[in-house]
Amino acid sequence: MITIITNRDLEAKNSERPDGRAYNELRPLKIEAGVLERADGSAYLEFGDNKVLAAVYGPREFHIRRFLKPNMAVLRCRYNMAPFSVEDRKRPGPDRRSLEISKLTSEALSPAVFLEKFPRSSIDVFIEVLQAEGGTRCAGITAASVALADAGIPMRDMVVACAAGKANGQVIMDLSEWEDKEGEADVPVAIMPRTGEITLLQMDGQLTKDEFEQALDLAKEGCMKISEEQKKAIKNRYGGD
Amino acid sequence: MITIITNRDLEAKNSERPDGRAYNELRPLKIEAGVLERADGSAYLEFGDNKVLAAVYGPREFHIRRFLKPNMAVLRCRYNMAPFSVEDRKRPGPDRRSLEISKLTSEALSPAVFLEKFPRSSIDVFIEVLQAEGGTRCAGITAASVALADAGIPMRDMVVACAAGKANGQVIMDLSEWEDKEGEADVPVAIMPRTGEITLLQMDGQLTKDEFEQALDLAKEGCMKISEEQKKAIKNRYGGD
Amino acid sequence: MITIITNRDLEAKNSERPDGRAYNELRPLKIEAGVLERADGSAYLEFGDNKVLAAVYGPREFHIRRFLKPNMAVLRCRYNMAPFSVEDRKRPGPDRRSLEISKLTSEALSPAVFLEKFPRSSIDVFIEVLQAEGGTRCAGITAASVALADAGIPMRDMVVACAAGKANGQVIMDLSEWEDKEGEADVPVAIMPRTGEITLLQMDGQLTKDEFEQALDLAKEGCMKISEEQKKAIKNRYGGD
Amino acid sequence: MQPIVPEITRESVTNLINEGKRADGRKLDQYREISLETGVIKKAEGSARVKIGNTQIMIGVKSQIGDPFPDTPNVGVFMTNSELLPMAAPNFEPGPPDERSVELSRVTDRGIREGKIIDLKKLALIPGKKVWMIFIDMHILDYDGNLLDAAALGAMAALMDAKIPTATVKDDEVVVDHENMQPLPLNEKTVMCTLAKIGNNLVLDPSLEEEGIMRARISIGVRSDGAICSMQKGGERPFEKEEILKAIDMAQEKTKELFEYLPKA
Amino acid sequence: MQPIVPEITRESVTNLINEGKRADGRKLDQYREISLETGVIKKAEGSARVKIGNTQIMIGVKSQIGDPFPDTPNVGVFMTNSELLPMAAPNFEPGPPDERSVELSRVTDRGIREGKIIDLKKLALIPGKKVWMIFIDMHILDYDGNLLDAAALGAMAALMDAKIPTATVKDDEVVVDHENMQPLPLNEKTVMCTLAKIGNNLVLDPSLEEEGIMRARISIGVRSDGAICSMQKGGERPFEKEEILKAIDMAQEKTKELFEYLPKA
Amino acid sequence: MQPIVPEITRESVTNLINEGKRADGRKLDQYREISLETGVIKKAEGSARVKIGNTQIMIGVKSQIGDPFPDTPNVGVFMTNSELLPMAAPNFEPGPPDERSVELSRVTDRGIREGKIIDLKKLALIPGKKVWMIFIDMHILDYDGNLLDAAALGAMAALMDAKIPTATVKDDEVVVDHENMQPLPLNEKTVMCTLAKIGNNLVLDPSLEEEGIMRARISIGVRSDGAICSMQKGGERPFEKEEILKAIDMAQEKTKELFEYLPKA
Repeated sequence: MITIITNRDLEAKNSERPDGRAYNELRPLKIEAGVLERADGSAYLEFGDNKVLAAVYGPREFHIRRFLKPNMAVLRCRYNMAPFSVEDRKRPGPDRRSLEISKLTSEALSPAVFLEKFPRSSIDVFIEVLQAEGGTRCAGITAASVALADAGIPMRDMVVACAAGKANGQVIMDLSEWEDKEGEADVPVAIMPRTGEITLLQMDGQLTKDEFEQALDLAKEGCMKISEEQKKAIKNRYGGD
Repeated sequence: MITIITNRDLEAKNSERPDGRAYNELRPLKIEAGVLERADGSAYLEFGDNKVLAAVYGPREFHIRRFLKPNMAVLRCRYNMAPFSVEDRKRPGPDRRSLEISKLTSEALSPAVFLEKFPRSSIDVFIEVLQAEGGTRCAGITAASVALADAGIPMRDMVVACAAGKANGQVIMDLSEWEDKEGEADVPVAIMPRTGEITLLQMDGQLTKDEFEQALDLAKEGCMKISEEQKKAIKNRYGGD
Repeated sequence: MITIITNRDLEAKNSERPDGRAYNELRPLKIEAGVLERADGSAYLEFGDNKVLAAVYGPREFHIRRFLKPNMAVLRCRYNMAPFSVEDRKRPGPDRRSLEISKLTSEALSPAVFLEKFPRSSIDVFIEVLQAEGGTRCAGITAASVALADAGIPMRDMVVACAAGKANGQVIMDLSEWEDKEGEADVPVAIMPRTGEITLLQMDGQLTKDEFEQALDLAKEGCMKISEEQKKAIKNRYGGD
Repeated sequence: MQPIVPEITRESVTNLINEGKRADGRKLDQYREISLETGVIKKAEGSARVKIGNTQIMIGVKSQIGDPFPDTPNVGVFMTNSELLPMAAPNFEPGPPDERSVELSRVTDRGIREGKIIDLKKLALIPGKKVWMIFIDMHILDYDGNLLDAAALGAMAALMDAKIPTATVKDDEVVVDHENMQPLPLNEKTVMCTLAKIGNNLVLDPSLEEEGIMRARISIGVRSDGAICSMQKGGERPFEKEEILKAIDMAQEKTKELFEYLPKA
Repeated sequence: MQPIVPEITRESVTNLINEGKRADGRKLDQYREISLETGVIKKAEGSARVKIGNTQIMIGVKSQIGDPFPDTPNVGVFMTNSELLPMAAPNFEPGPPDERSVELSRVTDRGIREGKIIDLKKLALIPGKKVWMIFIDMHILDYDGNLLDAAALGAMAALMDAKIPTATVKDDEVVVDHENMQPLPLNEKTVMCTLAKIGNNLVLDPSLEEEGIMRARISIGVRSDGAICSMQKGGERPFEKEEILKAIDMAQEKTKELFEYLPKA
Repeated sequence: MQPIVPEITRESVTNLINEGKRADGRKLDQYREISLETGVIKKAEGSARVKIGNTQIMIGVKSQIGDPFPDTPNVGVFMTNSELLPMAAPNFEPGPPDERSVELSRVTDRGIREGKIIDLKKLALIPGKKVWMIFIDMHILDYDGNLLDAAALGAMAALMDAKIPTATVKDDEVVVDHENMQPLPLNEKTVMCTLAKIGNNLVLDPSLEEEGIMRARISIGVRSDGAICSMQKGGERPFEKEEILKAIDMAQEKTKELFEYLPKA
């Protein structure tokens, strides 16, 4: 049920990254689908030292009348960090960062889901970061897609996310926590891998347009690799080849 | 309307309790029913230096649709301490302790009330601790029962509560604040006196099974004494013999 | 669209007020109606260094069933201070002071509005203090009346507010921030100018009955002057003479 | 918020008042029965239980040492809080103070603060660093109208009842001596008198039913030296100036009765 | 709160239990499969993932240096928190802890606190000024009944797993050495055993379905020396004394099994 | 959240845009009228009132001395807050910031923070103990679309307008001299440019109506040296890579216009 990627051998070693990775090398990745009993769908993901759990409930009746949509389902997300997931204990409950990521995650996943099939319903996605080591919003989106698939929610594609950025003057794939904090720029990206369309895009730091384009390409390359692991996780859960 | 128990003469003086009570001696107790105008039922209780007021509203229409029960009433409790009831001023509003006691109080009272007679309704019990001196949850339950009776709520029995515990190596009835804090264990108990059935039971500290059983018996013995005072308070309010 | 009052020449100079005003002299005043696009009505007011914005929405459907009135509209007010409006940054969100002023503002405006014409509706008044320099509750009421008129809400009269008080032993009109803080008493007043009826009245400090009556008269005199400027603001917005 | 009063009750109560009578037999300028007990909560530094008719409030005063407000570094801190307990009326909800409760606290607070009742300077310990903080907490137990007068009377009584520890400063450290308790430094006394406008009459101390039909109310805080120290209009209808002046006369007269209930200094 | 169980299920489950059998094939006094892993969260000072059947909790222990509580200046601070995550059950809502979550935290906390499991005196650094604060955070991931036993077991395991930095005091300054981590000072171990009353039987470790129909539940915390250190009745029906005594016997017997899952000290 | 736009409006607006035209007569790459005033709030250290079309934001900068964050002890603190006031749109509710307001604050904050606009090191006073805290509060007065660009422009202007007291450190005490005010230490300038995708076109500075029908939006923060310093996609439909690159070109071109509105340094 567990898959490990170490694509360290895929590329030449021209790296000066602190953890020894090549510029276009992902951290080790494991994805497992169907890890919770109660949720309609779930997935557990380890990505480097990130440990993320995603669960899906729905489509189900949406009881907050003010927010329901008469012609489609509302995809709601709650991204949350466990108090013990970070160096200094985080106070429980939502903060501004998690509210923003929840909104972006919802927007990143919505384009792939056939929401119009479920009017007046909600599809609820819960993401719990159990351990954080840089890139948790991307890890959360990637895990949530697998959980949506595990829940049998009809989708156009399985959204996948990966960051790229710049650190030590080099444009690199999949920033670690250290590279995120100390680096020059961070570009989290989510795509629908079939079409390459972008459903999440943020940037902070300082980049030229060319550097940004390189980072975007690297992020999409990372997404494509991770996408394979998402599919394997679903296959491992449900069989088929 | 006011009754005082000092059962100091009922037992031999073998005590080393700081307030001079025997191991199975209650603090002085007063209960008065029907002390508030607006509430459907109310009771005021002094137990040692505890001063507790309980009020009941209902059965009344329950307007929180999500929580109502189609086949019975919901008995809701709110246990609250006045800011001036304790040594260091308490911030107003519920805290974790009062939330837990509110839940336990509701569970302690519910078995005695014919909730099934009032579908889709709520019966609301409000307990205000005006002065706290050890044993307020038991005092609150005892007062609330009298308030329920005063409100004319049909009941199988009048629940009554009393703690026992261990301090200075001795198993004792009705711990004072000092004995609760400095002692080895605390066992709050509520019973329905007609059957002796237990509707509240907690324990913390360290006890052997034998000590626990002694404490449970002492608590029930205390309950039976207090129960007489509850009945007198109702009689004083409504006459009868 | 902007009007300035400096009635410095209207009275003899017998003043010892720090800003040089006569005892019955208002601070410079500007009122402009219709300053916001989205709101149904709005007004901007500068009064000395006070800068206040008021906006009105409604009458509109009132979706909080518990508070709606079957035979009339509910006039709701929210008085709020911007974090940057005062010397020391104010934490965003309501505090006890703003809750009280919101209630009083609603009570000050309600007598003038034909609420009975709009059953089951709300009329929502929002007051934002952008800069505070003493007398913001009166400035807010004055601006809100203009915003209500701008929204086309039918009214018996246009409520207007002005404070008077006592500082340096003298009863004076329209206290500045300094006079409010350092002075002996503050008497904010709102009236319906056609009848002179009082819809807001507060006092704090220490006054004899005679001093209070002088202050009340001065406040009403200030109200009458400000009322003229309210009318001009509406005329400037809608023409007519 | 107020219980809705049927139109027929409104009319009959108003008619009665127009004739100078009230439903409970009182005169227009008469308080209901008042009772005031102090020293009822031993764990509080000061306390009072006040009843006006069936309206009942328990008030506790607590003290603690804390930091002064940055803009008033050399005076003690004083805070007034009230809770409209859900036990006090069928329509009071648990939760953070609503606007009625906030108004009650703030009007009571202003009467004491603006009347200079407490000598806050004497509550400073280390200027700019440590001062006494005095908390008045008002627990509304039973609500049968006219909370403002009951709160003001009870709060004043609880302050007069209060004894706080003696605190001395040695080497920038505060030494608190619980063995030697002393009264709060009070300059003056204040109480409050509320009149409701029903029809075109002013009636003193409105009952719950009268509050339900009143057009407006005016509450006037008076010091024992006769000075007016706070005033608050409430309600959704206006007053005329003459009514306010008449109310002040009645308040200055009637507060004399209220001062009689306070402990003798 | 509990899922509503159809009457027919209630009857069939009760009948089965009356015959000494359970829907999932367990004996009345048998736990579901238990798994316990420690050291799963590197960023936490201690951690454990516990499963009892499908109920799953992730627990992290964090330490930080802070101020002691004023009334206990010379001992460390210890806090237990739990979150019933909305992912764990379809009817769990996001938001501040509700009464179930508060009860879960507090019962777990009392077992550890009143059982004197942690030597809190050793967590004082500068008496009255600086102490270690130990946080136990319990993240409920999957809710399939009997949270109390899972929480108590997992919290105990996470405490045993925890390593905190060595802190020394020099010239009234605390020096924290992250290079030298050391275990928490623990005196004892405790776990908890919950029995549900269904019909007139006591069944161990109620499943979600059994919780839905149980009349009451009793949870008993036991130390490894056999002492009872906490107890909590739940549910809306009463117990008889004999049932409680029987439950204590079962708990003292069954907690021996639970202690086997804990890391060997 | 967005007002629902009738299908027929959606079609007509989209068709118009497909022809390179907009409902309000603008070109696809044209801003609405912009106005920017600074120094409008004397009580704030810096302030700006910005309008883009009818969208209007009042921004204030306040400074105070406080403690640094533990993980960045040697730099000043900088916080951005926004309130979507209920006066600004019929569907804005009072209450704590919702996710739109949080996104607005955070995107504005990141542009300034990640663009290294403020020299935060110069805002440290006593390393590890006392630093300047700079608050940017954005009060949304009127909402007619494209808050992000207005907020970024206004925040930058308010920072450039700000004068804070001179603070010096003597014997570990901070001395604040309000007589000598000085500008905030700024390294650079940044503004933001937002493009909406409607049909298959990118349109600059979407109006409220256009926001109601847009498929997605991309906001790009650009420094005056041309570097991209922040980016945020919004909306529930995807972008293609080419669209993003085209948007960057447009942003780098159009932000030059926006910089013209800022005060000259």
